Amino acid sequence: MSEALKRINPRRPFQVTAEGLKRIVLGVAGEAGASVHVAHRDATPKPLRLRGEPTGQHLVIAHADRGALTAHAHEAIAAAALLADAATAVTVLVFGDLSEKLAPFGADRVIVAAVGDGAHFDPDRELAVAAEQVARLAPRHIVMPDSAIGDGDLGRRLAARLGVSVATHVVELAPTGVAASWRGGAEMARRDLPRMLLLDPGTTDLALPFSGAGERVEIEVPPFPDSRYRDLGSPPVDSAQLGLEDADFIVSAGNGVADVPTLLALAKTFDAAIGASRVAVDDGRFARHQQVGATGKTVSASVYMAIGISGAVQHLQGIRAVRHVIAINTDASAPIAQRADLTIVDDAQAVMEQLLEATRGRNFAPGVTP
Amino acid sequence: MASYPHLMAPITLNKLTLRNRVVSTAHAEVYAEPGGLPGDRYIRYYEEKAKGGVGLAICGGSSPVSIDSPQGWWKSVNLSNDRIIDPLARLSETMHRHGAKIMIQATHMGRRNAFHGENWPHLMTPSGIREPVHRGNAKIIEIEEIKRIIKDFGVAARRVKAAGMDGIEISAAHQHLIDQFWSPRSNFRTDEWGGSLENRMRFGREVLSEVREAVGPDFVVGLRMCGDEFHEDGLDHETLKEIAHAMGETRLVDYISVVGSGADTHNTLANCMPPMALPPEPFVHLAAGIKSVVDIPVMHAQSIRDAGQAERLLAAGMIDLVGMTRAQIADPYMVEKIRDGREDEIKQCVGANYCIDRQYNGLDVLCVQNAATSREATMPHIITKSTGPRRKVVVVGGGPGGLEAARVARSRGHDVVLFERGDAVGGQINLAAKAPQREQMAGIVRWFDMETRRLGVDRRMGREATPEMILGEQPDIVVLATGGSSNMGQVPGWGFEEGLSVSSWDILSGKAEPGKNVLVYDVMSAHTGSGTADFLATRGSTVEIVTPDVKVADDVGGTTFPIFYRRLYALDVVMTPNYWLDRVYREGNKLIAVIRNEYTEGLEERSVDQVVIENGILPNDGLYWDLKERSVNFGQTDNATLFAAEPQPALSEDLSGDKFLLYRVGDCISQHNIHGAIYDALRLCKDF
Amino acid sequence: MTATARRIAVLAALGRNPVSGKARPNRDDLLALELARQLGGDLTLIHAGNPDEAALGDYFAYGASSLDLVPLADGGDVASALVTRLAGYDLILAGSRAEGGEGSGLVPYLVAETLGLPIVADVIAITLGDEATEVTQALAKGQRRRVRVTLPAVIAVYPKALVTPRYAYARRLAGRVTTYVAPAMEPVASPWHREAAKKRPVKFRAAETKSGHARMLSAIVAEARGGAVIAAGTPADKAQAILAYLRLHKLIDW
Amino acid sequence: MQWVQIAITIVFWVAVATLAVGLIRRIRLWRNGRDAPVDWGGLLAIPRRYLVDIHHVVARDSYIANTHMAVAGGALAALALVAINYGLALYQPWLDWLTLAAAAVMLVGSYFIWARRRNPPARLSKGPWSRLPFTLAGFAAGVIGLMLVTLVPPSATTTMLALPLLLLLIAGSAELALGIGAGGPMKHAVAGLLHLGFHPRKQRFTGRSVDLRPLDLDAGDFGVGKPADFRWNQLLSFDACVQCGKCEAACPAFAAGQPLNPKKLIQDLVVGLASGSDAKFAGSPYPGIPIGEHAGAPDKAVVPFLIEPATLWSCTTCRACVEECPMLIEHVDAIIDLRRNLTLTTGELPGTASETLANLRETGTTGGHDVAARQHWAVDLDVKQAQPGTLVDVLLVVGEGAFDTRYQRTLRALVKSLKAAKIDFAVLGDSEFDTGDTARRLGDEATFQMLAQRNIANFARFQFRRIVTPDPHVLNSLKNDYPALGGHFAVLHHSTLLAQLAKSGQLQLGPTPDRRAVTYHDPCYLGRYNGEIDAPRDLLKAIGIEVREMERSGLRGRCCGGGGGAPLTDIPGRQRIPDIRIGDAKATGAAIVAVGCPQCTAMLEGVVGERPEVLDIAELVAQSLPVPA
Repeated sequence: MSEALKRINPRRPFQVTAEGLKRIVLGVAGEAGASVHVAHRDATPKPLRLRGEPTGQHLVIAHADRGALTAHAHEAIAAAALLADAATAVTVLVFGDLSEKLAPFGADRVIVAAVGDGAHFDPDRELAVAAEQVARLAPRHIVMPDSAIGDGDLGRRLAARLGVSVATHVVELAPTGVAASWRGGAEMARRDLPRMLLLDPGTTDLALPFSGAGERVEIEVPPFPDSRYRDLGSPPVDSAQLGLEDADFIVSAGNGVADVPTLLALAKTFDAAIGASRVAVDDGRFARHQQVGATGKTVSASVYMAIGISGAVQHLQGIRAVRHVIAINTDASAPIAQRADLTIVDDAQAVMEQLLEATRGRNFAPGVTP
Repeated sequence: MASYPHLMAPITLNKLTLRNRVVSTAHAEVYAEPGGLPGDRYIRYYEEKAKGGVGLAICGGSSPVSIDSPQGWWKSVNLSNDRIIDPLARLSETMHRHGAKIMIQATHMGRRNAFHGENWPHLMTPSGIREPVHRGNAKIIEIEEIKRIIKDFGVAARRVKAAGMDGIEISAAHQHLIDQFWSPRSNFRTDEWGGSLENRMRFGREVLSEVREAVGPDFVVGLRMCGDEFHEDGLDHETLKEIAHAMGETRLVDYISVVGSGADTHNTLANCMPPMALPPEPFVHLAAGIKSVVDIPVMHAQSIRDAGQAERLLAAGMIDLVGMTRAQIADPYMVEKIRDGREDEIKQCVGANYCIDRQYNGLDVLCVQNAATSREATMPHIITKSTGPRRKVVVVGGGPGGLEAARVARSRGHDVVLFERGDAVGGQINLAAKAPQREQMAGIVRWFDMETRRLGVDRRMGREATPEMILGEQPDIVVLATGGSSNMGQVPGWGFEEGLSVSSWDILSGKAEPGKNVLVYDVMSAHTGSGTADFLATRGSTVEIVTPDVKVADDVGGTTFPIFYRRLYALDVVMTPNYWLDRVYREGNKLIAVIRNEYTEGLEERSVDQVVIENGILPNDGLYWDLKERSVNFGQTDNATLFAAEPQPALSEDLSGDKFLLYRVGDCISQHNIHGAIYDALRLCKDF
Repeated sequence: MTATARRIAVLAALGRNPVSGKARPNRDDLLALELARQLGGDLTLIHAGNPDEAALGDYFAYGASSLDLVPLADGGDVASALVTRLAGYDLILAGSRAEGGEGSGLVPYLVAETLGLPIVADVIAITLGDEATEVTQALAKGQRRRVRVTLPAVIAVYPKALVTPRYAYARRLAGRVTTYVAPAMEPVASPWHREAAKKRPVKFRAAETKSGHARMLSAIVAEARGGAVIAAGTPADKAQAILAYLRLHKLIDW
Repeated sequence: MQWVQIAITIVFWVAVATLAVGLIRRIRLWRNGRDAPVDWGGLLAIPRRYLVDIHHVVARDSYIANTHMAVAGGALAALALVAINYGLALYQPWLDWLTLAAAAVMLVGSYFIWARRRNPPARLSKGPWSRLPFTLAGFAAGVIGLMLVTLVPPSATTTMLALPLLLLLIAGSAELALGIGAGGPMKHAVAGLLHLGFHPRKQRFTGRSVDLRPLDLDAGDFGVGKPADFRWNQLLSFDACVQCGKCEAACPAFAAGQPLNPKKLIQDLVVGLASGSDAKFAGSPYPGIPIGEHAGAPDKAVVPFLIEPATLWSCTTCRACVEECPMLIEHVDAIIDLRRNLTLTTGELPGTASETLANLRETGTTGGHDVAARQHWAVDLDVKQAQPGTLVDVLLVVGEGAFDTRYQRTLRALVKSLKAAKIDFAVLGDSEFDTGDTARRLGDEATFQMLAQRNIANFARFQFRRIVTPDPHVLNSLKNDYPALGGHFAVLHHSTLLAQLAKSGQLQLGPTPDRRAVTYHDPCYLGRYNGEIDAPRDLLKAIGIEVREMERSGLRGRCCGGGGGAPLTDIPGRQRIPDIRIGDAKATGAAIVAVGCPQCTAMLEGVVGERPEVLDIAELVAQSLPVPA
């Protein structure tokens, strides 16, 4: 009897038009095409901002950390790109190794000054390079992130060396001028665009409708003769003492972590601060101040290892600024996997134990200089 | 103890000082009595928030100022008549007694309405364009009508002031008449009321002038407006900033309340009261954008549910007032608990949108997790200790009904034992939370879990309760809340016994692995069926969802079904309504599902790898039948007293020795929903 | 250590309490003062500004025994004024930022540049040696770095330096002000216009070009990065995959 | 036996001479101290102070009161009789009989002292104090024996007994006569009596005296840095200490294992006065600080040579030690004097104390708050703000608790009751500044005086009849500390006012709807400092609550740990003081601890784990107001 019934594939056959649209032709029968998942986002590449040969440029200077610039530095590039007209190029001078692409942030030329480890303190050498590039490129504006360390320091050195007009702690900028926060935030002071701008974090939206050209040049940097500074290295700090907001490496536990001691051991191995999802806090496994998310703490670590955390939207909001999210979860379709840069699908306990095993002897020992 | 200096700081609007920054923003309550008058229920609903510490409540979402903007559909407050003054005055007096301020929203809905019912008016809109969501067929508004409606606003404002209220909020959000004039989507006029932005703003500006004229300089006048309609042909953020700036410059308004998203399509409407699928405070950037161009305070609601979150937004200077409306529907005592450092005791809104989904069906607003909300006359938000004998209460089942029963009975001062066979409480909610973007359903459990632990309920987890175990506790009262199990045996042709089909629970619980090609048959058309289809498709299955209902997810409300649809369409799930599943049989390594058209009785087949069926649940009532005969009351709940919210007569029986009372709540009687189970438990146990 | 022989100058600005607005010693400069006090040596506190500010006296309570004052009109060039008085010091300390005025944090750099001295900023601890000083710098994420810098040098102290300024009223009564008459300087017109900070700053962004639907999605859809997913293999393999990822991105160095 | 009588006369005069020499030496030491007015009339008051004021304290322990009465009374009587009969060489047998009776009483007393010291409580010092029952008994036995020898007809036996009896008498007399000069235990008798005469707080014999002496800062008075900086009569008072350890037993910091023992502190100051080390101290050490590592001299800094700073910063200034001291020594004054010097000359304060003092200087609030935020709790209550030129009955000074959301609940409750009683009251709103009490207790007299002067000037702008405050620290500051700076106000604690209103019927109260058991914790600054222990209890009674008293209550209540800036200095101990207090509360079985102080509220609510609910009396009262129809 079943032979008499229509057996139907409910997906109708379609053709794909030249514009990439799905076209269903009524009256045409046949097998359905492969099911197409509609892409959520427009994937077409963005147009270049720069039109033709540039007549001038803005210079952005920043330090790279482990191959990448901070979001703060990205903002400085985006700001320079937004300030620039179609004939002004954005050149970025990067100290340290750089493995990320800066074109999406609006960089047209990237000069990578290989000074070795970007964390090495040798300001005279960097200042010499920066001053030389300024002399060579004659930028209209120099834009730098006014970060608490590194870029803010170099920026002030450069400003003092060049003797140019400068605005630091810039909180608002536009082609018409800048505003800086004065008197500890009680006042806003405005002026026209100075030659040099040191930007506070959060001044510039990174979503750009255009892209930079992103050409890359490496330059050699000679050592600076008789530097007055000597970097003696970084004594290790006990990250367990750090607040979550300050931590660079966070191991965070969710519902899927039953074995808290193993998690703590793992955190110690990576010298990581400990975070937790709301569920893990609610049932008393972790303290309220360890909660990460919209209702807890907002973190900006380099690494966030989310163990047994499914990743509710509230939680994801707390880790927006994290650079590398590594998820360990039994469910590959948990929302955290959408956000994570690396998702391990497995039982959290088993992976934690194996990680501990693989890192045995690597325990972090405060007091030893690496 | 965390502190919330910004959240708890007073603010002054015009001459009105609010005690804190927490606002209950205007929403349609659907509580007004015939004629659009606030009655006892309405006033008590707001009074509870006032007692709970809210700074400002704005009542009467979409209260019409004119007779031709019908209010019946939402049972909203009718400002078009002087009869409103006395009941509103009672409301004002009540709110002020508890230190809260009270305003009301006033509007003309224009095309955003249904013409049928009440006086069968011909709806009006600037250019006669039909509104899709409400099927609002409308005529082109004439200049005489424009002028009359402007006057109506003024008269209504006078009524509001006469009632002793603290202010009036004019709605230009959600595509009401003012923003129907603003929006190029609905205003194609070429006269002085259309065309340029200046002309399109004319109507709103004149309304504000008229209202200000009516109420004088010291009365608070607010404006609620959209921050971005998200329509290609609608108002975008930049234009709305221009409008906000212009409205601010009129010096006629004392604050602006910003709402993200248009509301005249099903898809955009779903954003307005962001359901749990959306991230927290998704549209606060729009409010912050508006704030950057005005110098009056800016209010913003939309998924601000937590004190820490609210404090962060205020501290960042993005907004000046936080609407935490659903948050206070879930817990009207939220502000007090924040103030007292009892944040963990707050019953937090999870964004299930039971409230608003009911409203869009023309039903009164109820909270999925708080059965006392809007039933303040009979149901307590704060459970007081019993003055009667201290009793031993045994509750079986740790789902929402059992948890509420345990919580309430314990709060009454009784010794409560809660049996739960699983390792965690939550019952069916735990399964509901498995569906993609439904994770926050678990938040409902979270509160009950913490409360029952905090209150000291003796929780026995991980063992199925037997009659012997229950009686071994020597209970005075036994409350069964054992829930139910998938109802798969109803149609033998589904082949459940033979393993030809699996239940939605099997999929969500992980008991059954998702198949490659899956037919989901959803009899109920509620959240579970679509959630299961989403769950499967997310895991890579090719899914068709079949339902005998008129549309997929037909029993899911207006702000939730679009969320399912966004995902189901994006995941290429085929929706096939109007078909019954007759039987399933095996053919080779495939399963063949035979479906039958509701209207033609025509049969079709689908060749798939897995058939998943959602057919609701059957009660787990084994324990009930075991205990019924032994109980003093033979397991009977007296409905007359239950419905009247009075104590069960059997509570006055002698319960010494082995004698006990037996009651049931929730799905173990017949399938209800979360609210139903909680309501059952509250109304029964509040008098223990 | 011959620290006692060192001449140390601390640059002191006038600060204000951020809540009450009351004038007080600049909090960051107090940290510099306390660090300097702990070093011992010959300590001079130098302030360029209005000599009539009573709150300057609180610097004495915080342990300065004397204050050299370089009179300067409001809005004058602080760095140039200070430089006139700063010759011959082994160590010049200052706070990171003044809380009372512009607070650009540039002054120590300008001083160092003008005097041709090295400068280290973000310093939380100092050890003095004969020819050089060793300082500990605060880096981001709670990290630390030790740097050796030749003397004389300028040091800008980090706002979270690990010292507590100590206020002792008796010392306030004992302090004395020396006014130094600086060479007259041409007043410079400031390019800045000051206003009370009422609104949060507006973000610099490109004109919106996204479609309405895209704007909606960007508000309501969580960011998807689509990183690698590893489902196959033993837990041990997966642990190695994590370590490999960390190594690749230089997040661990082992 | 003539020669025995003559020998007794010789012994007597030698002893008197020894005593005189010793006393002069001791007076020299006391005179190292700073000047203080010498109130010779005080000497006349000694008997009354001894018999009334001291007895009032000592009588709490009837055993020791009776014993001391027997020993000291017997000894004084015997000595007086000996002085008359033998000193003046009258040799009247009937006086011998009386002497014998007095000595017998003393001997019996000595026996009971010995009995008590067989198993001494930890608080008692050992060392020389342990020999005292024997030397005193020896003295008494010697007197008895010698009296008998003189009274019975002389015989060979009496002659043989006379010599050893005389030696006993000499030994006993030596204890009495050498005590003051050599710093032996009997020093207390002479110094104690003189201390009663020259007590630094003579007002305490006529009423309460808890005000602190303002320092003349402009004159360079920065408290006490070295023993010689104490006033001479303070130094004298330290010598009066009998090392009974009642203070130690009462001290909350000692109980919590913080490095403070008031007895040791007084003894250390004695050591400093007399130039020595604490090695011979025979009582309990400061918890965690070993004995024998500290020494002092009159002109050597007390801190850190004699006393560690942590000892001074452990004190909560609760005055439990002072309340318990049978010798009426003022431990807290000594601590404050020492703190003043540390704070004013070095600024070295532990914990967050420095930050708090900076906040006070810069914002006028301990928490660094915007003063305008102080009235935020009241915006929805329709509370009047004081206006210059408009008279109000009550000026409500709310204190620092107004910035704490928890405590605002108390304030709201209080306002509710005041309104129900139709009291005409107003708050200061954004012109209220901290009284400076915390600064003063932390030794920052400069900040205190600055704030006090500002407040006195501010109060002068308004017209009011009385000040009411729910904060006992505010109460104490305004009532007791401000008068010396020219601020004279009628100040009431809220419980006092509410109790008056309830009694007069102006405040109608129903029975409390909350039937749980209640205990009441006396805030130190309300009870011990200001004697108000009845009003809170009367109020609770008025709403139908029968207070379950804790082991220590009323004037002897145990501190919550919140006074004197102790939560700021936060000296670590074995446990926390509030935990001990909550332990007391739990022992009563109460489900609610009623309090009347924002500090107590915060400290007791800070106890983690299961504990009774902490509610201010104002909250309990407000719950009992009749519900308006």
